[in-house]
Amino acid sequence: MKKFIDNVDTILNESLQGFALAHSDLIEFNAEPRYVRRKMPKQPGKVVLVSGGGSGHEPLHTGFVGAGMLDAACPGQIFTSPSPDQMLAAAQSVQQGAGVLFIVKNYAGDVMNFEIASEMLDFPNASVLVSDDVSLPKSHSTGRRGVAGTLIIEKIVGAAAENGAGLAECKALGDRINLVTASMGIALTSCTVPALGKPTFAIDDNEMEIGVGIHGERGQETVPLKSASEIVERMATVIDEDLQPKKGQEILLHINGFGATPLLELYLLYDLAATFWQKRGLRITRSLVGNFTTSLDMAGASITLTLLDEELVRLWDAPVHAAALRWGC
Amino acid sequence: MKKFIDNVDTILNESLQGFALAHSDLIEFNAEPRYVRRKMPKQPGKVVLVSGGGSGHEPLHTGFVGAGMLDAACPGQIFTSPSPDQMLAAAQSVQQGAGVLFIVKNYAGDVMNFEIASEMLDFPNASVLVSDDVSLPKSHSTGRRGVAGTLIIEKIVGAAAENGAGLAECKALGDRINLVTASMGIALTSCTVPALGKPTFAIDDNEMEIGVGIHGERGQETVPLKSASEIVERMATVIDEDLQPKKGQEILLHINGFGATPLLELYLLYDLAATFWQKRGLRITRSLVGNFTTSLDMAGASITLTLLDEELVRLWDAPVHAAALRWGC
Amino acid sequence: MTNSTALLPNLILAVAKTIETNADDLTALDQAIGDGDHVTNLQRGIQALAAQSEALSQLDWQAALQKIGMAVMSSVGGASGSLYGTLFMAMGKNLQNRPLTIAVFAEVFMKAVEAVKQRGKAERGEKTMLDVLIPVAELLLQNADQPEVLEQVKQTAIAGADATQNMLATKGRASFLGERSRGYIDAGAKSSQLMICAIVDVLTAT
Amino acid sequence: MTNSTALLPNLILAVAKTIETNADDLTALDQAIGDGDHVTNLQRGIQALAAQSEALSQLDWQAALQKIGMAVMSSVGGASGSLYGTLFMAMGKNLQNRPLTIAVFAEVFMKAVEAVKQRGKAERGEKTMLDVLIPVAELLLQNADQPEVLEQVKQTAIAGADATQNMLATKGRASFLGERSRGYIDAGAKSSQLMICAIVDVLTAT
Ligand SMILES: Nc1ncnc2c1ncn2[C@@H]1O[C@H](COP(=O)(O)OP(=O)(O)O)[C@@H](O)[C@H]1O
Ligand SMILES: Nc1ncnc2c1ncn2[C@@H]1O[C@H](COP(=O)(O)OP(=O)(O)O)[C@@H](O)[C@H]1O
Ligand SMILES: [Mg+2]
Ligand SMILES: [Mg+2]
Ligand SMILES: [Mg+2]
Ligand SMILES: [Mg+2]
Repeated sequence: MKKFIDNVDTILNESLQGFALAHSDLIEFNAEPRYVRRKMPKQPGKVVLVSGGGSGHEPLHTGFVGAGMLDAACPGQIFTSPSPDQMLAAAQSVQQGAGVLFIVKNYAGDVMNFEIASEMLDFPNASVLVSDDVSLPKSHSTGRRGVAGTLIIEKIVGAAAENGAGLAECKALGDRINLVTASMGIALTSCTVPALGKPTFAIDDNEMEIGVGIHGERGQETVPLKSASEIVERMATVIDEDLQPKKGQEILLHINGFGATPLLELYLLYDLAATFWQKRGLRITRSLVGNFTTSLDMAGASITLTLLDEELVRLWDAPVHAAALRWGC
Repeated sequence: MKKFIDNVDTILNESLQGFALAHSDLIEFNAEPRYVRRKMPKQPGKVVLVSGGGSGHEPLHTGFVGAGMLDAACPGQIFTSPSPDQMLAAAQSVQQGAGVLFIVKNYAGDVMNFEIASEMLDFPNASVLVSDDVSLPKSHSTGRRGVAGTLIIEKIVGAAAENGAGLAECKALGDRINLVTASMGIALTSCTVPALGKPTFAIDDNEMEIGVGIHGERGQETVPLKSASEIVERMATVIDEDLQPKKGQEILLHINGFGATPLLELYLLYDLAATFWQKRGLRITRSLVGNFTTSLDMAGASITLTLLDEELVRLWDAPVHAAALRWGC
Repeated sequence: MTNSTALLPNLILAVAKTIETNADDLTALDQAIGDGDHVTNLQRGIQALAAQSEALSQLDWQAALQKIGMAVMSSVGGASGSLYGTLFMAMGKNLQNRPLTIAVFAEVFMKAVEAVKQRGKAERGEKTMLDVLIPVAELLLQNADQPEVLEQVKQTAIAGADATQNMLATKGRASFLGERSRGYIDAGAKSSQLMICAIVDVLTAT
Repeated sequence: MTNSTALLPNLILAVAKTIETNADDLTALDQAIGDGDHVTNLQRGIQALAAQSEALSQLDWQAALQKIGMAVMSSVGGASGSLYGTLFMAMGKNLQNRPLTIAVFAEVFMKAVEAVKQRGKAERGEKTMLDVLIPVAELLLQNADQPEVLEQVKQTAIAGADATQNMLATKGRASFLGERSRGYIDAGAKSSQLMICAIVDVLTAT
């Protein structure tokens, strides 16, 4: 395992310490129980957003804590859901009397731990369950996974909460974005979880995994490595069939790298995906390209599409000031 | 070679096309000769900044074209210096009558091609030669290489030019920052240049290359893989001995990933480096952590230190709006 | 079985040992159709319990079980943390200060397994730890009065874990793999089986 | 040697062929102590020239050399693009409309090599293309009147390239490797040698 690392047992907290130090103007890190929160609290009477999940997807979620986005994030161990005590402590430490909205990626561990926290919480709270991974059928037994679409929900609902939207309104908005957001991912290599020290799965030099999540797991299928055009065609078709956007529809196109894929390739994927949807008459109104929802050091990428309307564009454009996303201020 | 790619001969322009589309609010891409320039030109009478170099270091330099930073960037082929006609066309297209400052990383190819462009240019121009790589002795026969410190010079001089500083002033400022900036890099793996299709060098699982540049080349020495603490200690010591900062000195600490190293590890390196210099009584005034000056898909990282003063801090904090760096607007 | 909580340090040690011994196999299972963290998750929990095992042995069963549940819940994380945490907390809650006879344990354990089913929205046959927990709970309930029940518990647990091998996963991470999830024993089912067997061994040895 | 520019298509073809044939070896050299792009750099230039080789053969030598220089300069990039570009542009410039005899060529080539030295701030012995270009230029200047000079050019070029193997690089990318740069022939020296030999072969065959 080739990593910059001192100790697999402590790397998470050491890294978060570094994160907190590098962004001490923005956030604060609480080590026990583990959460990161905004340094400048939200105004009283506003809904707060708390997310969290396994670590290893950086900058998700800690990089999105800040004005206009998340109020707190609970990092679990690498690829392991955080525990309810983290969520409780985080929610209690940032809440401003108007309730807390949990943004939860749809994985058994995340769902159950956030549920337990929600049941234990003694003030109003609600959850948005993110399930944008269309590599799985809508009818999947556990529902679809939450992947790179999560940050889009966090950004837009974060803006609404900052503007004073109530808890029910924030939840409804999050659920609505989830319905019009679809993602699909491809892995070219496995990643290596530090605690294990070797790649999670074996894959040949001429193969790729299609339909992967963000935990370094195998995808729906192992297929021969294809050209970028063929890959994008296949991924975009699945997304397009799921969302069935109409001609003239405005969209947000997000190309997300899994960690080890250079920007050079991500922008190539963007070019191909943009062309795919432009040919179908869609209007690419907003774009985001980069490593935002990663799987440690995995080579691979996902495509995410969100169907926009005027409200979503306005909230997307609203100022955000987090470690990994900043504009308008 | 596992990459998202259609054709090694055309990936560069296809990727730039995607870049231009994704950031069409900010920049414009000219394919022949190849350069990227600000969409909103600078005000007449202001000095413009043009940089460039081999591609494969994304977001450097194209990601730094925008208000408050570069006016244009000339991407060469991957790891290959651009040619004088690109530089000439870029300079001519953005110049506002007050001259152009070339920011040139110190490599034979870059230096000679920029020199030729400079000689052919029919309006005032000057160059800042970046040579921050302290893995080489100051006395090195070609001078030291320019690496991750380049973006710091581009950001700070970009702010000065935006504020109306003249050509000589901009050049002097760039040269001054170069003198107080030192970087050192370590590679854990080689990268793979698309046109070659295989790793540039072979390296064992228990080895690392110390003192590497940013072109996927071997470093000064191949040494056994060490713990993150030992690695940072070694790199930081070389930087510290070169700059010899005094107690109480304000610094900018920049941890730069080479492409395939996760943020989790980069923030760990940040934590260790910050501790190293805090123990020596320095004050970490500004920080930047992420993949900014990459070597395609190389796993590795560099540490860069810049000694700050009031003027540098003010210019660093000035608004910047580029694809890969944005604050204050 | 009116064992006292003085057994707890030994039980925790036995559980730690069996997870340690089978760590590579368990990890391989969670890597094959999950994300490979199951052992490290469990070990965080075991460490947390080991650190307070003396303290636990001073408590009554109800308090001890609830404490164990909370420790597991907050240290393990992941799917198994919430589920094993729920199991122990529900056992403590349902004990209601009764002495821990086999009959009481059987009733309490069944209720706790019901809580796990609810928490995970899962049933038997979905390729999870429930494929071990449910048959063991049913066996205990039906045979609490028979002397050889503990030996049967082990066989039932092993059969339950083995049965997951050919199942299609419809809950947990492995469900994402669809048909590709077949052919491997579920990691959580295996860890449940290992821990149950280790506990039975301590109980029958004393 | 008062060859006309009608030779150019053949010369370009011969150069293309030798680079193609030796591509893997050349790339290996630039990978060993450089960045591995030397062949692809050269091939971009060769392609640019091939595309205009007919047009070039309509020009006089001065115009043709300058055009070649400009094409190389703008298509190759890297260190070698500026240096080979400079070489050809300087040859064109120094020809000053004279007919291209061997003696004139020798003088013009030496001046062009001087221009390369200036552009690269390099001398002989620094493990670069100059370790081929300089001895060849000197040989030509000294022996322009001898019939067997072209054969000697080949031997000198090969000796020059080979000599770089044990040199310490003090210019170009290889210089960053310090002592590690020894043991490999310099890629630019090798490509210079290959191109010179290919050109000589065409000239002696006609
Ligand atoms: N909904 C569920 N109901 C019951 N058990 C489940 C459920 N989801 C997952 N599990 C169990 O949890 C185990 C995985 O635990 P672990 O690896 O620690 O967590 P994670 O899946 O979050 O990485 C699975 O092997 C399975 O036995
Ligand atoms: N300063 C210099 N003077 C002369 N030749 C040089 C100089 N720097 C580099 N070279 C030559 O250029 C060659 C490398 O060319 P190339 O690989 O195309 O460019 P780059 O080094 O920019 O990748 C070297 O092998 C060497 O012969
Ligand atoms: Mg997990
Ligand atoms: Mg090069
Ligand atoms: Mg797991
Ligand atoms: Mg080269």
